[in-house]
Amino acid sequence: MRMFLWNLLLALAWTVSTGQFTVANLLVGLVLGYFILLFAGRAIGHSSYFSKVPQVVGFALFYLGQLILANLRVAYDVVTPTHYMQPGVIAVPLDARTDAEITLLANLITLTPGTLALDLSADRSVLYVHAMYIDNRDVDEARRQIKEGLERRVLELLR
Amino acid sequence: MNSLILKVATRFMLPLLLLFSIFLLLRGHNQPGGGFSGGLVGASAFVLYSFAFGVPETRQALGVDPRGLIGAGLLVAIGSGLLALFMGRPFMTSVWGQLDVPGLGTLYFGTPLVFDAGVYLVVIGVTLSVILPLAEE
Amino acid sequence: MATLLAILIGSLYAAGVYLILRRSLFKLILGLVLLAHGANLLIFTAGGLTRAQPPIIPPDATALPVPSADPLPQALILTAIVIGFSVLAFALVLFHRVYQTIGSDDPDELKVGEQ
Amino acid sequence: MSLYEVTLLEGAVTLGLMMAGIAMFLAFFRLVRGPSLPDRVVALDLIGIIAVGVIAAYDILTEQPVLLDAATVVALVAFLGTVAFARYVERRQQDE
Amino acid sequence: MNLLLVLPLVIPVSTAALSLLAWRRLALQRVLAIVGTAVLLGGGLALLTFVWKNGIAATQLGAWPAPFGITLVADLFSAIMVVLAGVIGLAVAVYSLASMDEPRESFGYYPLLQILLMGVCGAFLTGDLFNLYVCFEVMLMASFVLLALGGEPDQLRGAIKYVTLNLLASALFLAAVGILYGVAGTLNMADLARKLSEAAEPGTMTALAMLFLIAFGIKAAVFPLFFWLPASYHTPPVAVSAVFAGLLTKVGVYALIRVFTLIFVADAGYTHTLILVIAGLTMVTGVLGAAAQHEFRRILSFHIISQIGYMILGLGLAGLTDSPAISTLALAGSVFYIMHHIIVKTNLFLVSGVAQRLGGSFELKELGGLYRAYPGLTVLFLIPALSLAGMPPLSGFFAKLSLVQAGLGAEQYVIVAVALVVGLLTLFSMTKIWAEAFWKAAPADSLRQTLSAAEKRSLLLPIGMLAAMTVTIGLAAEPVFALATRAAEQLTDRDAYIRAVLGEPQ
Amino acid sequence: MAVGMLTAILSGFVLAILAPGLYRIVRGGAGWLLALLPLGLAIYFASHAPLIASGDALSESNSWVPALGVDLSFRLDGLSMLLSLLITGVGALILVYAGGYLAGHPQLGRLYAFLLMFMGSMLGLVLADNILLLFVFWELTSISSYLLIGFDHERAAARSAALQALLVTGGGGLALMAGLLLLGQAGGSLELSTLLLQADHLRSHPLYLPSLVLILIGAFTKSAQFPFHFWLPGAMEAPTPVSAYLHSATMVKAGIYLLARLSPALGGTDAWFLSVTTVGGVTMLLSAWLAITQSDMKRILAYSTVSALGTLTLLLGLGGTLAVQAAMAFLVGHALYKGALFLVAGTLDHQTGTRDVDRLGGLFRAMPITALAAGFAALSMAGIAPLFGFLSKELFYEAALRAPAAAWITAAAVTANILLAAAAFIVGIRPFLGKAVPTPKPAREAPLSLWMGSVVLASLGAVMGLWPALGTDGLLSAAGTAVLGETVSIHLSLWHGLTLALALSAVTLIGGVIVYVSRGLLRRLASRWESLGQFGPARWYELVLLGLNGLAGGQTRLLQSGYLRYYLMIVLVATVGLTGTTLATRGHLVKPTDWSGLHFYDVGLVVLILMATVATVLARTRLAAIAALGVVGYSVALVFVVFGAPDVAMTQFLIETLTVILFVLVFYHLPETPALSSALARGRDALIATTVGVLMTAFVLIATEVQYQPPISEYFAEHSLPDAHGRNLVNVILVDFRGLDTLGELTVLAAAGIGVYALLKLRVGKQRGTASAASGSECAPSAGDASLPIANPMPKEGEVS
Amino acid sequence: MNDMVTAVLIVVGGAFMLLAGVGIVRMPDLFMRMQAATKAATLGAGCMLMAVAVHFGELTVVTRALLVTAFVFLTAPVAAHMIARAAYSVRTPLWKGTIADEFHGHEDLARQPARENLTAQQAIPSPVEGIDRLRR
Ligand code: NA
Ligand code: NA
Repeated sequence: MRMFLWNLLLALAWTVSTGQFTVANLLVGLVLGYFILLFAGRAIGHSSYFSKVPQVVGFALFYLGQLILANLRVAYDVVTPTHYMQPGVIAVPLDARTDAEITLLANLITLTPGTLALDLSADRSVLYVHAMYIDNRDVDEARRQIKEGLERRVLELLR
Repeated sequence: MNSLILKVATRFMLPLLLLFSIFLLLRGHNQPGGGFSGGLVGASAFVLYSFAFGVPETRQALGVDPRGLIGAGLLVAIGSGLLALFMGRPFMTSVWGQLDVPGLGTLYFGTPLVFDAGVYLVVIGVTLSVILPLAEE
Repeated sequence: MATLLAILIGSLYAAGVYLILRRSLFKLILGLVLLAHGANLLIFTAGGLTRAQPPIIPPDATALPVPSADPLPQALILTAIVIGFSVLAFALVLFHRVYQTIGSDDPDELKVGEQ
Repeated sequence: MSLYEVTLLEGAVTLGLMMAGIAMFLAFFRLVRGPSLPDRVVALDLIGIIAVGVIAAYDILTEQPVLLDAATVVALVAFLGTVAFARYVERRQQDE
Repeated sequence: MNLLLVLPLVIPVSTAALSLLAWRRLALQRVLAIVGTAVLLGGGLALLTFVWKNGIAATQLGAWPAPFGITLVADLFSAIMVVLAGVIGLAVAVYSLASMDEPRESFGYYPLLQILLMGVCGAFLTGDLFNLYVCFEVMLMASFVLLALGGEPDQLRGAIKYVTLNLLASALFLAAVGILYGVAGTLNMADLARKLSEAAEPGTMTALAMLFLIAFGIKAAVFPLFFWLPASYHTPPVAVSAVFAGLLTKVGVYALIRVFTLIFVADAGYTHTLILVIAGLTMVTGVLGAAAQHEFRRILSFHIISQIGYMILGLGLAGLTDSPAISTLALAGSVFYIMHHIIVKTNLFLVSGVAQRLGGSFELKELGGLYRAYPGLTVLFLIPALSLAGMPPLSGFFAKLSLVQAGLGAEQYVIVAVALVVGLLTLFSMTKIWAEAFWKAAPADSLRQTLSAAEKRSLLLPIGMLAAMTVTIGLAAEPVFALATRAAEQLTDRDAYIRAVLGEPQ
Repeated sequence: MAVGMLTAILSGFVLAILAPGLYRIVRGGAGWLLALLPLGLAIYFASHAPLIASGDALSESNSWVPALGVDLSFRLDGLSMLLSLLITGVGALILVYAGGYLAGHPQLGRLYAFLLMFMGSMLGLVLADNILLLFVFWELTSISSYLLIGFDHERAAARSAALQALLVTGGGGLALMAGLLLLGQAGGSLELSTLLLQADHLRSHPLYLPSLVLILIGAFTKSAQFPFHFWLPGAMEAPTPVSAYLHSATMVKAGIYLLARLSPALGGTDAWFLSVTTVGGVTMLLSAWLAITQSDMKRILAYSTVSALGTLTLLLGLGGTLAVQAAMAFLVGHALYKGALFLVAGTLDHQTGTRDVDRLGGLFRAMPITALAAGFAALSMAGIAPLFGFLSKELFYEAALRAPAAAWITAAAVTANILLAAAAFIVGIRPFLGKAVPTPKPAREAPLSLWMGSVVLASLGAVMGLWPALGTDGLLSAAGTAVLGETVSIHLSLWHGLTLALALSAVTLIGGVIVYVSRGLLRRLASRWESLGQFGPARWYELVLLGLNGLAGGQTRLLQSGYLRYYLMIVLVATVGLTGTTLATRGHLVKPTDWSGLHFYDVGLVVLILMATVATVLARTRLAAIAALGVVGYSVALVFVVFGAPDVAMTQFLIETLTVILFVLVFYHLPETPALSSALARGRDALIATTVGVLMTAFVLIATEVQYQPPISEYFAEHSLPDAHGRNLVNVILVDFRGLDTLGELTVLAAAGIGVYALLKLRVGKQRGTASAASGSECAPSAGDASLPIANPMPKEGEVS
Repeated sequence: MNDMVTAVLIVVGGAFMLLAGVGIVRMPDLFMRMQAATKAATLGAGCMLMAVAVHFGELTVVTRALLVTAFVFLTAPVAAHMIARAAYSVRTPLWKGTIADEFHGHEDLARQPARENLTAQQAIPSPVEGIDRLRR
């Protein structure tokens, strides 16, 4: 089932990128995708994406907002002579479990200006994050922001 | 290395990159791309994989011996050139077959494309047989 | 235009030559890479420069729009690049092995082999 | 194109390219300056990403969508190179 | 004809590809090596006879008309060189069966040998300057690997110098090609010959010619560009040294002769005088270098250099005389000398290998007693050695004689004197090897191994064959020299070449 | 087509090849058996006597390498006849003698082979009519002489003597070759017979002098004339039969033969007279003196041989009927008695174990036959009637007395002959008279094979002296005719009345006796002058060799220094020097003009590349350099983007990244190394680098300025789509128009792939220098290990490789 | 209109890149340089790719532009993460103004599997290498 989804995705990618939206070309794409998956099958583990499409949209909007805000903040700091940041490395205990959850979370954290996923503890229970703005030196608050903000949304998106 | 994040990302990217590489190979005759860039992209896909998962796993994922790819690629390339010779034309004279696919228009299949495929294979084979042993060092 | 690139090419050659004359195998290789860049740009420039329009016949058209870049030098460079890469790969590993064997980066240590 | 009688688009693209160009030089400065190896790696990575943008902009400037593929490739390889460097940094640290 | 011209490239590269697929099947690789080289030789002979009968042959690859596609051209000179490549390839392949150690065999020795041959033959046959560069690179890359294969310290040391200097040469060559394309807008050598003959800037072209002279000069190991050769040739396994000694530098010589008889002829007074000077210096420095050596293969290596001098001596003379007869004689001398040299020099290296096998070393002081113990080997050494020194009635004598006659004919008395004296010095260092390795009593500690019957077969058979060829070329010098003369006539007749490639001018 | 003489010559070589095998079968009798060939040949030549005697000549010609003017043309006239008979006759005796002298020697078979090979070559030399053919055999005699002198090859002395002889005669040979070719050029033919017909033309030709000088050098070296004489005494390292045959009877006569042969064409000029006569005279006197100061019989004989050769040269220098007659007679006479004496010396050595005349005495009783042979030969050498030596000496004096500057020449002649007479007594008489001296081996008469040769030769000397008419006259006349080119008839007779020559003979004899008696005194005198010896030509030879080795060593240390960067430097300097000067002097330099169409991003890009390049050069750490290099590569790729080369750009980006990755993988565990070169060196290198850069810039400018023809690319634009069904011209070129380039490139890639893999995985063990590689058996252990995974593939290796 | 949007996107993109450039030069320690640089640049590149999409409008171009953007947004954070992680592991100094480092002391914990994995790789060398080690 999941494989088929993949296959379809690849086929689509193929058709759009060749720019010929015809049954024949879609078939070509399917066949190609099939072989690639066959070829790379050993490599690709199982992962679930693209369920809950609406949440994706909602989440995207939220994240975009975050992104712009954070960017402006960093930008301001970069262009103004004085440094306002209060950086630090904080440990964020994770509720996220699956590879996909953790990865997505980490990437989103990293993608947001001001936070940067450093490393994952060996038991995958803690994510170490470098944060640029630990407002009024409150580490727990920063931790909470990440968990309540990004992680919660990511999880409801993926679960 | 052993970074979960990298691993997951790689799992996701490997097929995309392979698709892209074949895409480059096939459209190379009409658009930027071709056997070289295609092969190099394909190879980089596995190089990335080796960074994320280690070399032995990569060899497994690859499934074939890189040097096998080299030899096969060479033979494909030579064969594509020899075909014309058997038909009494000079070596490497392109031989084209065209078929009209409803909706796709006329597709040209010719020895040059086969030749390019040979290039593709050799490039992948060589790049990997250079980088993988080094990554093991 | 060409003049600017001519000077650039000259500088690449100069830098490459300077590096291969250093007493370091590592720099020697860097030099070879720079020389290769110089040679590729040289072919590119000597073949004549055309801005932007690549030698590709647009999907709808049946002829190459003029002016377009000269495809031949590009093909030559592609060949040269790939050849250069394979040579470089080999040279790198060779120097690596030499380093492991004679335990030095100094080409003067290679004298032993000869005299 | 010459610098007078620029259309709005040309002007914008030129401006964008200039800013990107400056950024590239700044990144290069960091690459040369270091001090730490990761600094250089970050700089290289940055140059890669900027190159993607530059190529995109140049696409528009010259009406040459074909160059987009180059951008794609750059995006790919910049990532690859960075990962390689990161790997290098860690392994060297582990060897010591 | 299409077939004949292509075979010398296709056969080796196919063999290489198959050997790669048979990576773990050593026996199969060995068979492939023998068969491949044998077929190559056969193809070469067929090509030679074809060209002898029908004149210069050309095929337009991909059926694209010259000068747009790549043309393969075979005049007698090319054909001769291809045949020689086949001969050496076969001889060395057979020799390798017993002389090459299994680790190297299992790590791609045979496919590399084939790739080397492909590059060499390609260089001899291509009519396209950039393709010549590619063929050079094919040959070089293969030689790099063969040189370093096994990774012994001395090999690696030698390889670095070899690789670096040759890469420099390649870079220069590539640059020269690029510039030439920028100027003349073509890469086909015949087309270049035609277009440059009406060139507006002869002087500039001469400068460009110098760039080629240097690039090819490095490959040909002429003075003062030969350092890579003595630095490396004594380090790899003998079979490798032998095939290098026989073929590599000769490709450079071939390129020099081709380019300076076909393309850069406008300013012969200048260029060919230069070539003549270089020839003299090369002969002298090479032979003096040999005189200073006391190791079998090093002596031989330096002699390669001094003999390269003889080969390009003919080229130089050809450009400096007004008499067509003399210039033909000079070029014929060069061609004849190349034929003689390739066979003899390869053979001497092969002999050195056997000597090392029996005496346990290449160092002359550690060798000895071969004359008393191995009369057969003694003869097999004496023939190529005396031939190399130009002793009649062996091949080397007629090679030297023709060049000397041409030199006197062109009234270049100095270079003739140099050539004769160098000949004596060559004899001197051959007798050094003879006296030390063969006459002198064996040192007490030198270990005496004996050859198994199989080893005897695969080691001595090629040596014997090559020695026989040396004698034959000497005793039957007339037909061979006639061949060389015909080749020289074709070299001097540029229009014939151009016509063969580009067709009749419309 | 006649092949008589060709067959005669080749038969020698054929038998030479068979000889060792034959010896293995027949053993003892081999010498006798082999001697049949020269005997037969002698008869064959003699059979043409009538023809020759009639002043005619026998010629045959077959083509060999006409393209180079080398033809198998032979000519048998009086002179060749005379020498052919000598060569074959003495040859036969020597083969027999050798069988006895070296009986049981393991390499006797090879000795036979070399002797026969020499005989063939020598016959060819004297019969050849084509000068290049003559040269061919000339060189072959040198080689066979080399192999024969070094026969006792495990003795260093023998080896170096052989080398000395080879280098001296070989060097002369090269001069001869040049001289002959010049002569041929002057005369427009390579056939002696033709050349001799145009004497006047040749003598007046501008090439006459150079060719004469070169030819004389050849002749003098071969015939051991001063200052090249020193190799001959050294050659006495050879076994005695060899010395008797090559270095007395035949080979050393080759030079004389050449002089005689060419004298009609080259002789008769002042240049000829002065050079030949002087050299001959000096050689004659000097070596006659040296002869009597020796105590080793072979050395005495050697020096006296040199002296005799000097005499012959002198006579040929004088020219004229009488001199030539004398020369011919002397040539024969000397061959007979000197050959005999050499054989005697060998016999004594063989039977008594010493050749030192001071340790021999009273052997007559023990070895009467040998004694008689020796006596006759010695008396003939001393020129005592009625032996043949007497006749030749008489003729010599006659010629001397009639020569220009007669006084000088006669004086010299007499002095030399006095000394030689003494030498003859020392060698041929003294060992047998007086009371017996104990010798290392108790003396016993030699076997037949050892005395036959000397007896035959000695008695021939007597017979020919007593009855010259028996054939000697005819033979000598024919020879003289051949040399002079006009018919002469020689009538030797013991008595022509009380002539001045007779008186001189008497003087010679008396003088000889006196010198013989006072030889002890003379020798002591000589020993005082010995120090002079180290300024002699032999010393020059050593110095030349030393100088050569020094020069060779120095040059090699200088050029082939082993320093890679000096190699690179020399190559680069040569490049810039050669190309730059040519461009500057002959080409036209383009001024940088074309700044048109610049865009800010072009400039920015170029500046970035330049900065990155500088950063690469100056980087302190490896990784900084690598990163900077990456920037260079990326921005170069951007240049390709800017100028419409997306394919190149893409490939460049990919390759660049892989390159960076390679660098990283290779260098990540290599420690940093300090900069080693001095500031001065850096400055020098920077200079070289700059010049190279300037040169390249100049070339690019030229390439962009000059454009003879429109590039061939239009063709691709036209045919790509219709004929190659491709829109991307670059790709179409790569896979179709110029597919072979790509194929070649693939093989390069393949080779590189194998290479890297092998370099990383294969390490053959290192035994004793580079030896291991050459022999599988030697590196068997490592072979076993390294190839283990291949020999029997293991799963692990399956993945690894 | 179309051009307008394109222009804006390009300029914004350029601005982001410039920001990144300044950031990487100005920020006091590596981590903050990354914070300032990579992300801004990624956004900038994204904008410019969008500009391409808007400008050309053709589906093939648009889709490819989108794909590239997606690709960049996927890879950039991973790359950043890799560098940061590596940098921290080699103890790249933090800015003096850094107020907390909860990772300090836990790196080994995080790194452990890597170690194992590494040694595991070295434990099974190819036979050939095995010999080499013996020989060295
Ligand atoms: Na962030
Ligand atoms: Na290159």
